[in-house]
Parts: sequence; C-alpha cells; structure tokens
Amino acid sequence: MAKRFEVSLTVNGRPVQAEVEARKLLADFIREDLGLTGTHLACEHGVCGACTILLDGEAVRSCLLFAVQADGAELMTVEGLTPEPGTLHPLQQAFREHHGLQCGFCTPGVLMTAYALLRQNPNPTEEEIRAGIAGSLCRCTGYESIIRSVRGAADALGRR
Amino acid sequence: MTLDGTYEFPAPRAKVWAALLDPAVLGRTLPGCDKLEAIGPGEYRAIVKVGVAAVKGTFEGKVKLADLEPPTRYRMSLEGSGGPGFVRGEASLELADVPGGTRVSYRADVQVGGLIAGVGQRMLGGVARMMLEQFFTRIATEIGAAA
Amino acid sequence: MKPAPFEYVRPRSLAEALEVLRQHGDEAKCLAGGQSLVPLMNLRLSKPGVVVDLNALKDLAYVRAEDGSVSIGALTRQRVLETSPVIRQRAPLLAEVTPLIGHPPIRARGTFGGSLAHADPAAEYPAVVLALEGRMRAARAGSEREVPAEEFFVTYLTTALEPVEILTEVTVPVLPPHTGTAFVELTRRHGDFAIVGVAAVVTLDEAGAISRIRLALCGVGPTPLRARRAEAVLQGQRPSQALVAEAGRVAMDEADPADDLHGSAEYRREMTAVFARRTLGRALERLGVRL
Amino acid sequence: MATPQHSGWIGKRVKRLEDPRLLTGRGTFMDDVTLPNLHHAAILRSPHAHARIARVDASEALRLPGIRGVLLPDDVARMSRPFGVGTTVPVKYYPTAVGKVRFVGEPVAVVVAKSRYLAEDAAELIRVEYEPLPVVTDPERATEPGAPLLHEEIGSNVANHRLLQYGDIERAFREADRIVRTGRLVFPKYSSTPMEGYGVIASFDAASALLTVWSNFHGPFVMHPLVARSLKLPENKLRFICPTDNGGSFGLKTSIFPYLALIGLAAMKIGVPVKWIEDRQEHLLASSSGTDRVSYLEGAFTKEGVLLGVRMKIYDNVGGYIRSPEPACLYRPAGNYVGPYAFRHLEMDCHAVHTNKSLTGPNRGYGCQQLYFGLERLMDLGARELGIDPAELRRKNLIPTEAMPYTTPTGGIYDSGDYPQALEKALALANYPALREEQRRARAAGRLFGIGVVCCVDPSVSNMGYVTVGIDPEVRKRSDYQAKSGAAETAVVRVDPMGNVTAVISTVPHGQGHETTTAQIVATELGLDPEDVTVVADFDSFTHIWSVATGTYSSRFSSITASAFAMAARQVRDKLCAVVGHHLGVLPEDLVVAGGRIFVGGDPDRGVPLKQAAGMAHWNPLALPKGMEPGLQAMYTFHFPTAQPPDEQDRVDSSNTYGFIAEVVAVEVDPETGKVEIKAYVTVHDAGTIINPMIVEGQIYGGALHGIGGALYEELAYGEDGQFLARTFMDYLVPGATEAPRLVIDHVVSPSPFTTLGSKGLGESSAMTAPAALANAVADALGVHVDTLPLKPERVWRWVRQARGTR
Repeated sequence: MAKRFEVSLTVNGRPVQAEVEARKLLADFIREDLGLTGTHLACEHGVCGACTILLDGEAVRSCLLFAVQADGAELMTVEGLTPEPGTLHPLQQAFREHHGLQCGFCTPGVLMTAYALLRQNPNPTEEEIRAGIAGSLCRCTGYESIIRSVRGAADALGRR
Repeated sequence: MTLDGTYEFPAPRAKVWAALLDPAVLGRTLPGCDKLEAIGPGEYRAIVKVGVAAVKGTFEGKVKLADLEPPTRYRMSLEGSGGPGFVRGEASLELADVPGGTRVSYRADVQVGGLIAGVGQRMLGGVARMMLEQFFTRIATEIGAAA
Repeated sequence: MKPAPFEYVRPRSLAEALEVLRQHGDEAKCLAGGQSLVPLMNLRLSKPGVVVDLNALKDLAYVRAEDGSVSIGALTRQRVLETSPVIRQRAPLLAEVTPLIGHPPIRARGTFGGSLAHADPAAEYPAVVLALEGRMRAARAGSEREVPAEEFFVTYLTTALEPVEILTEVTVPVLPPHTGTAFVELTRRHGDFAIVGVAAVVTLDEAGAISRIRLALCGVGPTPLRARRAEAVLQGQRPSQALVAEAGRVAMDEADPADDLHGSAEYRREMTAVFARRTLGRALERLGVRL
Repeated sequence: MATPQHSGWIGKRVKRLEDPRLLTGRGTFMDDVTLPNLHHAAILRSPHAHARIARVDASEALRLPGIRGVLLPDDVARMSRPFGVGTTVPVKYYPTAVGKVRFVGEPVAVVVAKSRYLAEDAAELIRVEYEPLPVVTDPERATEPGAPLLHEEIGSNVANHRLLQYGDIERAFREADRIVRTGRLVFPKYSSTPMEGYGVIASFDAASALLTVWSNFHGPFVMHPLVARSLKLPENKLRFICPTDNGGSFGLKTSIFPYLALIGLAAMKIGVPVKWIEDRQEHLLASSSGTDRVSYLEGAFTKEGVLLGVRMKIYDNVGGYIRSPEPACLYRPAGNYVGPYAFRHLEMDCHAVHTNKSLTGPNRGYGCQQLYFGLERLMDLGARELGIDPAELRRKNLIPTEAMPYTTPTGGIYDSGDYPQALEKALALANYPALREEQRRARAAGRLFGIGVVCCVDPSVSNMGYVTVGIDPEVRKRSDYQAKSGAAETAVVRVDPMGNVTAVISTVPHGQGHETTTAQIVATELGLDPEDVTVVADFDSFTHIWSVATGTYSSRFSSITASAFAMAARQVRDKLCAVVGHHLGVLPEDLVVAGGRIFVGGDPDRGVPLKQAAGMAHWNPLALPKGMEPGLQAMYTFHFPTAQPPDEQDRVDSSNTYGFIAEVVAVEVDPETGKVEIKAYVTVHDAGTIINPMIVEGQIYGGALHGIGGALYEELAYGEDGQFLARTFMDYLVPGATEAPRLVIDHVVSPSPFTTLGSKGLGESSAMTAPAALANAVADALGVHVDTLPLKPERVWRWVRQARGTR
C-alpha cells in the first residue's frame, strides 16, 4: 500500500482534511475526493488550462500539482465563484450574456483564469485579455465571445 | 535516423577489437547499462537506462553481433523496448590502423518509436550522439586502464 | 497520463533538502514550480524515485538589489519577475522575456530557478541568463559553489548541477550605462517554446561604437549558445545595417540546431540570422540608434 | 424573416438554458458519471506503425495489487466479431489489434484496476513482442506495386475505389480553351480535438445478459447496431446512455464506437463496471481525425473563364483500418461535388486507401474542406492562368439565383440560396477593390500581401444513403441488398398534467445549444417563454425514440430536428385547441395559443390557461372530443422526400439542405520568416432562416478557427517511419486567443422550402472554407502554387525563397 499523506486545506472557503497518495494529482483530488467535478482535465500536461483553479489567489494548473502540495493552501474552484446557489457571479453572467461558452468543458478553467486576470488587472485592454486567457484552449467559440465576456465582466465589476 | 562518425583510440587494433567485443567491457561502457549477459554466441541480453537528466526510460533488449571479421569489421544489431517506446538499430563498425592507434568508423541506422519518438524528437539525434561519444570515451578509458 | 508512484519529501529548510539529496542522489528529483517536471511525470517520461518538493523553502523566493547586481532566489515565481520593479529597473531583459514564457497560470507557478535547472535549450531564461552573464549559486550539504552561466548548461536538460546540489540563487550584474537589451523569438503561437530566440546585450561607448556585446541563442543547439564569433564581428564597431546583418550571418554558423516538427535544422539556422539581426536592431533602437 | 405568422422566439438572441449549470461547474460530463464498484481502464497501445504481434504476456501486470484483469487480443478475437465496414473489402477490424498492429497507438490490451493510476502502472508491465514490418504512410504510394501491404486478406491497400462520371466529361475537356491542373495536392491530417476526450463506462449484467454503455457518443446511432453485432449481442441487450453534457466533438466522437465495444468486452470478461477516460495523448494518437487526402484536379475552362468540367483523382488516407463511416469523406459531398458552380461535367476517381496511420472519420466539415481545398485552388489557378480576377472568375461560374432549387449533375438538390448576392456582400464588406489597392502598394514596398476568395456550398443533414455511392451499382442492384436512404429525426413534446412542457431531444448535443433552440421553437408554437420549456438532453437508447440517423452530425439540427420539433409542437397546439374548443364550444381554428393561455382570437378573456387545458387532457379523458386519445403529447418524425438512395448513375441528394458560404481573406506574410498573419477575414453565410443569431455567430467563429487551425497550425504529423510526432498539445498546436482573428460576419437569408422553419444547418460553417481561403490568400501573396497545408512558417518561407528565386 502506497504511503498516504494527510493534508488540510481550505476549498471554496470550507476546511477540508484528507489523506492522499503522493502521486495523486490535485485535479484528481478535487474531482474524485472532494466531488467538485466542475474542474476538468483535458490535457494533463499543462497546456490547455481546463483544470485551472485558484491556489492562494493565483490561477494555476491543478494537473501540474500533486494534492499533497496543496497542504495548508487555500483553493478556489469554479464551484466557489457563485455567491449562492441559483445565482451567478458577474463574470458568469457576462459569459452567459455574450455567449462565452458552447460545450462548457473548458469554461471552468477559462472562468478561473479570467477571475485572476480581472483581479490583477480590473480594466484590461483587448490585447491584455487575449494574452491573459491565451493559456486556456477552447475549441468551440473561436475566443471572440470569450474576449467579449471578459470585457463585459470587467465593465460589470467596475460598475459595482 | 542515421548516425555516423569516427573515433580514434591510441591503441592497437587487436586491443580495440577485443575491448569492443568483450561483454564485460560492454557492460561497463554502454551508457546506462544496468545489465548485460550473454545468451548465445555474439548475442546478449541487456537492460539499459537511456535518457537525459530526469527523462529516462528503461529498455530491455538484445544486442547481436554478426559478420565478424576480426579485427576489421563487424555488424551489430540491437533492439530494445520499454515504457517509453522502442529502439532498433543496425550498425556497422570498421576498424583501421592509423598512426598511433586505431580508427573506428561507424554507421548506424536507428529507429526510435513510441512515446520518445513523439515527444523527444528534437533531442533524439543529439542524445544519441552524446551517448555514442560517451561509449567510445569509456572504451578508450578501459583500454587505457588495461594498458 | 498519471504519474508513476514516487516517494515524496517536503523539506522545511534548505539544509534538510540537501540532506535528502545527499541520501538519495540520482534517484531524487527536485520539484519547484513543476511546470516542466510534472508534465514529464504525467507522461511517465520521468519517473523519479523520490520527489523533493522545494516549495516550502520560502526563503529561496526573493528578488534583491545588491551592489552592482540583482540576486534572484531560485524559487522566485516567474510571475514575480514579470512585475518586480527591481527587475524592471536592474535587469529589464528578464522582465521583457518573462511574458513570453507560457501563459499567466504557468508563470504563477513556474519558478526562475526551475526553468534554468530544467535547461530546456528552447526555453527563454537560459539564453537570457547566458547573455546577462549570470552566476548560479549551487548548494550541497555542507558547501556551496558558484557556477557562471557559461558553464552551467551542459547539454539537453542537463546542467552542471550534481545530483546532490540545488540551484539556490542567480545573480545578474547590473548593466553598464548606455546598454540596450532585447529578446526576440520566433514561435508558432504565443507562449510556445522558441523555434529560435535571440537575446542581445549591447553597450555603446561615447563615440557610438559597440564597446560590449553579448549575444545568446536558444532553440538552436543542445544548450543555449553564446554567439561569440558574431559578438566579435560587432565588438568595437559602429552599428550599421550591414554590420548587424553580417553578425546575423555569423551567428547562423554558430547555431547547431536539430530538426523537429516545427522547424528543420536548416530553417532554424536561417532564422538565427534573421532574429539575431532583429534582436540587435531592437536593442540598438532602445539606445536611440536606428539602423 | 420566414414563417411570419409564427416568428415568436425564432430569430431572437435568446440566452442559453444550458449556461447556468455549465458556468457553475454543475454540468454532467462523461467523467462525472460514476457507478458502484467502478473500476478503471488503461489501454496499452502499439509503439509500432506496422508489426506482427508475436507474443503478449500480461502475467507480471496481473500480479500487481489492485489489478482486476486484462483484456488481450485473443480475448477480443474470441469474444467479438470484426466491425462492419462501409465497403465490400474483407477488412477485419476489431477494437484491438489482432495478429498485427497497423498504426502507432492502436490498442493492444486493456488493463482494469481499482484506479487509473494503478491501471497505468500495470499496462507498463505487459510485455508484447513485435516483429516489425515495412511501413507506408502516403496513400498514393500505398496503391503502388510493391508497397507494404496492410491487410493480406484484401490483397491491396485500396479499401474502396469508385470511378464516378457525371455528364460528358470528354466533351467538356475537348471543348475547353484551357486545361488547368493543380498537380499533386496534399490535404493534411488534422482534427478538432474537442476539449473533452472520449469517455466510456460499460457495465454488464450477466443475469439478464444486458450490456449498458455510458459514453459521450452522439450519433449517428447506426453505430448502435454496429457495436451490438460486433459484441454478438441482440440490439435490445445493448443499452446506450449519454450524459447531458458533452465536451465538444465536431464529429470526432462519432468514431468513439470501437471503444464502446472495447470497454464493453472488458466489462463482460472481467465482470466489473469499467470506466475509460481517454487522455490527451491517446486522443491525439488514436481517436479519430479528418481524412488526409492526396488529389489531382483538372479543370476545363473556356477562355472567358467559364468552367465546363472537372476531373478529380483522389486518394483518401483512412489509416490502418477503414472504419465506418469511412469512405464517407469521399462521398459525403457527392451531391455538392460541383460546389456552388454551374458546370455539368465531372469525373471523380475516388480511392480510400489503407496506410499505417491512425483512423479517420467525421471532423467538422467532413469531406468538404478536402473537396473545396482542391476545387478552390483549381479556381484560383484558373483565374491566374486566364488572367481573370479570382472574384470575377467565381461570379462567372456561380449557380444563378433564379435556378433555385437547382439539381446538380451529381444529384444534389440545392434547396435555396442567393450565391451571387452573398459573394457580392462579402466582397463589399471586405472592400475588395481597396484590398487589391493595398496589395499593389504592399508589393511595391516589397511586402507580401495576398487575398483569398472562396465560395462553397455548405451541406446539412446527410442523407444516410450517400455512403452507398461507394458501393458498386451492380451490388446495390442485388435483391438481397438493403437500400439505404433518408435522414429521419424524431421530436417528442409532452405537456404534463400541470401544464408544464417537456421536450425530449435525441440529438446528444455537444455545445450547439440544442436545449435553447428547441425551447425557442416549442415556446414559439405553444405561446410560452423558452424558460417554460424543459428540454431533456441526455439520451437513453431504451427510452428515447431514435433510429439509425439520430444524432448530431452533418449540421442537421437546425434543419431537420428543428423541423421535427416545430411539427410536434404544432400537433400539441392543435390538440390543445381541439380540447379547449370542445370545452368552450368554439372552433379550434378560432383559438389563439399565447401567453400561457388558449383563448378565442379577439376575445382574450374567453379562454383557459394552459394548465387547465392540460388538466382536461390528463384528468378527464371522457370530457375530450369523441375519439381523442387522452393525454397531451406528440411525437413527430421528420424526413425529407428527396433523400433517396443513389440511382444507377450514382446520383444522390447527399444532403437535404444546402447553405452557402462566401469568404474574402487577406493575409500578410513575413518574407523573412514565412509567418502568416491574417489581416482581414470576411465571411458571409446563407443558411436560410436563423433561429438564434447568437448561437449562429458562435458556430461561425468556432468553425472558422477550426479551419484556420488546420490551415496554419494543426497537424497530426507522422514521420516516414510511421512514428507519430504530435502526441501532446506542445506539438499539436491548437490556436489560442492570441492567434484567433476577429471575423466580419454577415448573412443572406434564403429560407429553405424543404424545412418547417426555412432553416438550414451551418454548424460546420467556415471549417470547410478557411483552409482553402488561406491557401488562396498565401498563394496570392507569394505568387506560388500552394499545394499543401498547414502553412507553417518554414513551409511558407521555402515558398518565398522559391518565388524570389524564380521571379
């Protein structure tokens, strides 16, 4: 039996304690152990961005971290974006408004990337948005609607 | 992938020949070689760890020597496979006297397949040349030590 | 694509980390940002027996202005180099090149030292540190040593670091006045590894001649390369279109590229000339010299 | 827009009903599905492109703790039958290699373990001895004598060959002033790489001999009987379930079916439910891809630029096994082989060829990007050789508007369209004369600036019969031959006893917003808001109504499924009116259904709420008009009378509706590096009535970027030794937000006379035009013949050198 490590962390504001094998990827831990299936795996080598979450406030690839590394960290996944059930965060609203998603598989990673981008740069130019989300691959939208969504969210958040 | 080149040893031909064909020497000099055992005349089974830095794969395979014309030329075929794919090759080696020693000329056709062929393409040729260089240098050391 | 099993250690101090390496030697592999190592592990191209997670060594993450130089802790996240005012001021080439590395979530996690120790010859940092003549500090249990960038990169993914050593810090000298720097690369997409990349550090004397020149290439050899012969062409000369073009042609001959899917050796060589010229042009432009 | 009496929600930018769950991470994708005692599979794949399997030894793997079992080639050969294929050659295609491997990545064994991690550990321990064989990767070369043979039982690498002749091709070429030849064109192998890969769970209930397979398959459901036969199961002992959400396909997931069989076999042999989630490396290696094609085209032109006839010789590379629906890449555009042009004489020498590459199949635009790359290169070469502007040459050859509906020489019936208007619109939006002027200025300054113009017919709703064009008409004439035709789709609309409306779709959408558009259509017919309609988007072959054509592919939703739902909802509306009319003592036709009520036209107070009307139908059947069935639901199956099987001359209306695309693209090429930059991209579509312009725009953007990806970045590249070189997203280059151009999009609306709402499909959209458009633009910039893709910098740089050398 492989050695297991105890980890305690905060996920979407809630404390979590678990035991993990060292090699378990953080993305798998989030999906399988925590049941937060909004985080998706689509390349497992850090290129596509579908598994992007916030780790201590920074957008990172959860497929390139081992769960054991998240000990003591604060994570936020797409499930943590929504203030309360049945509502949408302005970022999510903007994606709906501007048709920033089609199949929705890349969407959680795009949202978390955009969330971090807007926190660091609340009023990004189009070029900054493109560079900011370039690490999130989407095969449905051609990105235009995603760019509009992020811009729309920046406007909405700026008005708040 | 074709690899060719020459390497000069400051040692007489017979000695170089002997070293190149000695399984004990080969076991010590083949880069990454964990194990080399004779399984027949001119035929060996080998376990070799191949790669650079953290990128390494273990290959299990066979080395076969053929068309031996001591101390002038022989052919060597190798095939190995492991988690990251497979390596197959055919090499011909030729030994010639040069002033002060022996020149070994080699020409090898190497086929690499599977994961390493797909992910490591950019580095394959370079790594293969590096390993050959390492091999010959170690052989030279062996010959030197024996002298 | 799940990694093979490994033993995991997260040392709390550098000394502890070095001790672990001393015990495990070649079997151990240091994990910093993980943006290169973990993909290799997920592909099972890399199967270290022991993973030594350096991320608890917070005191290896810093950017410090020193007298005549700037020191960067190996565990400094790339994102920090992108935004640090000290870097912007004292090593602007590092600030310039950082946004070219991957994408924000990669740089949020990826570390400066990790990229250098991984030593992918197509990566940007190794070439830049070479051009900046950085000095690498390598620690091992009980001692440490300094390795000039020039000697640090040995071959593909291989550095002068011994299995028992950890890269702890890189120091780059502050450049003399009237120095212009630039990095320009050819990639197929934004954020990709370079097909060819060139870093240039150019200093002009009062007469407008090139008094100091460092030119480093990435993507065109088993390591990042200093284009010394091209530097020699430029050294002491007044910059001109013809001179820069000549330097590019010479740099092309210094390149030692291999083929891959994105560019043949021949193309990479030819692009070395183009990008050496473009990089020099940009560095000079920053000194107010228009060719 | 069309159907003025019912426009309602049609044509509105209705926000998607799917979005809230997807935006909050609450979608249900394949990997989110789980079962009790679920085990996980890893697949061991061939590192060889072509080799005999001498020995497979899994003993060491089976000793690893946590391993539940393995499925080996012998098991597969014993437990299953080869899949049926779309040609008459005796190819033995199983879900794993049997005897031989024929491409890198071909499954060899399946390991089932407690976790994917453990399964991968064990897969590494399976020892397979291979005896390598010579390799061939080029489809033309594979047809030559002495080429390595993949399937000994066929005796040739040609998996399918048809010589199709329409009109009088000899005469066309005799009467031509100029014969224009493309030479050898090579269309590369690429894919749309959906972000979610394949996923399968199989669970076998031995007691009832029932195999249930969850997957993100999306049709056509003809693959269900295909899998059942291969597994030796009666169709009603094989249950397909698809979760609500599917992370993209673009046609790729049609080809998941061999894995449904493979994981099914693993579950049957090992006796536990088995899940397999394809990882990215597996996806790039061995899921499916567009078909790479070598072709030669010749065009017979008059000196005025009128195209009289075309000859095409085609070698489609279907990889190691011709997997259904291949050779469909050759025949899917059979009805629109001539594109939007009026020429009447055509010869198609079609080959589908086995080589040591991975297998192919539908990929957004299927068959069309390959076809139009050839045809549109030919048009541009014709324009250049004849000294006619490329836009002008197209004007001269477009099918005139007044000819609609137009029957093509190959049997296609173009239902509607105003091609000239759409082309003029695209040229005007691009300011074509100004672009040409800019090009003159750029050239004078030594810059490489080029303009590409393309026109194409965008077919939607495949007629299932088209595939049989690949079968010799003599065979099709035999009495025991089952003729194939049609493209049926069934809609189910239910109103429950409380008046709530549910629509059940069987299309298994994967991002196209079918829930929203279905709700728009049903809400329009029933006078409701789209939010009032619950749309069931998951699929269960035991409970949904389906047939062989069911599913989402060939852009069929807005054409056929939309028609079916409009008709089913109208039936519900008619019944509501009948019930309420009976209740109120008025004629049903005097009633209006709107705002959740059924009332007398002009007298809104005289009516009942929908809830009450539904209640009558459910709660009090005896109060219904005499003879009326209780309950309130409708099922409507829509099909097209034009979807006949191919005739003896191989003519077939291969699709049921046909849209049109005109594009004008401008590029600038860096002469020193060969890097191509898109400066302008104008795309004009005629897809009939538009149901949701927001969704339509999204489809065009997505389709265009797939085409652009194939044209500039993406390639499933192989070495000559058959080794696969694009195993990760580091080497398979998917364009990101920094690579994506902004498009100028516009529409011409020519409603289809064949569909209920006048709408056609456009989901494949610019995926079929962008490769040709960019090829033409780069050729125009450089003054060279662009004969292959992708336009990667090195390739373009070599052309620049060639152009400069010869100029």
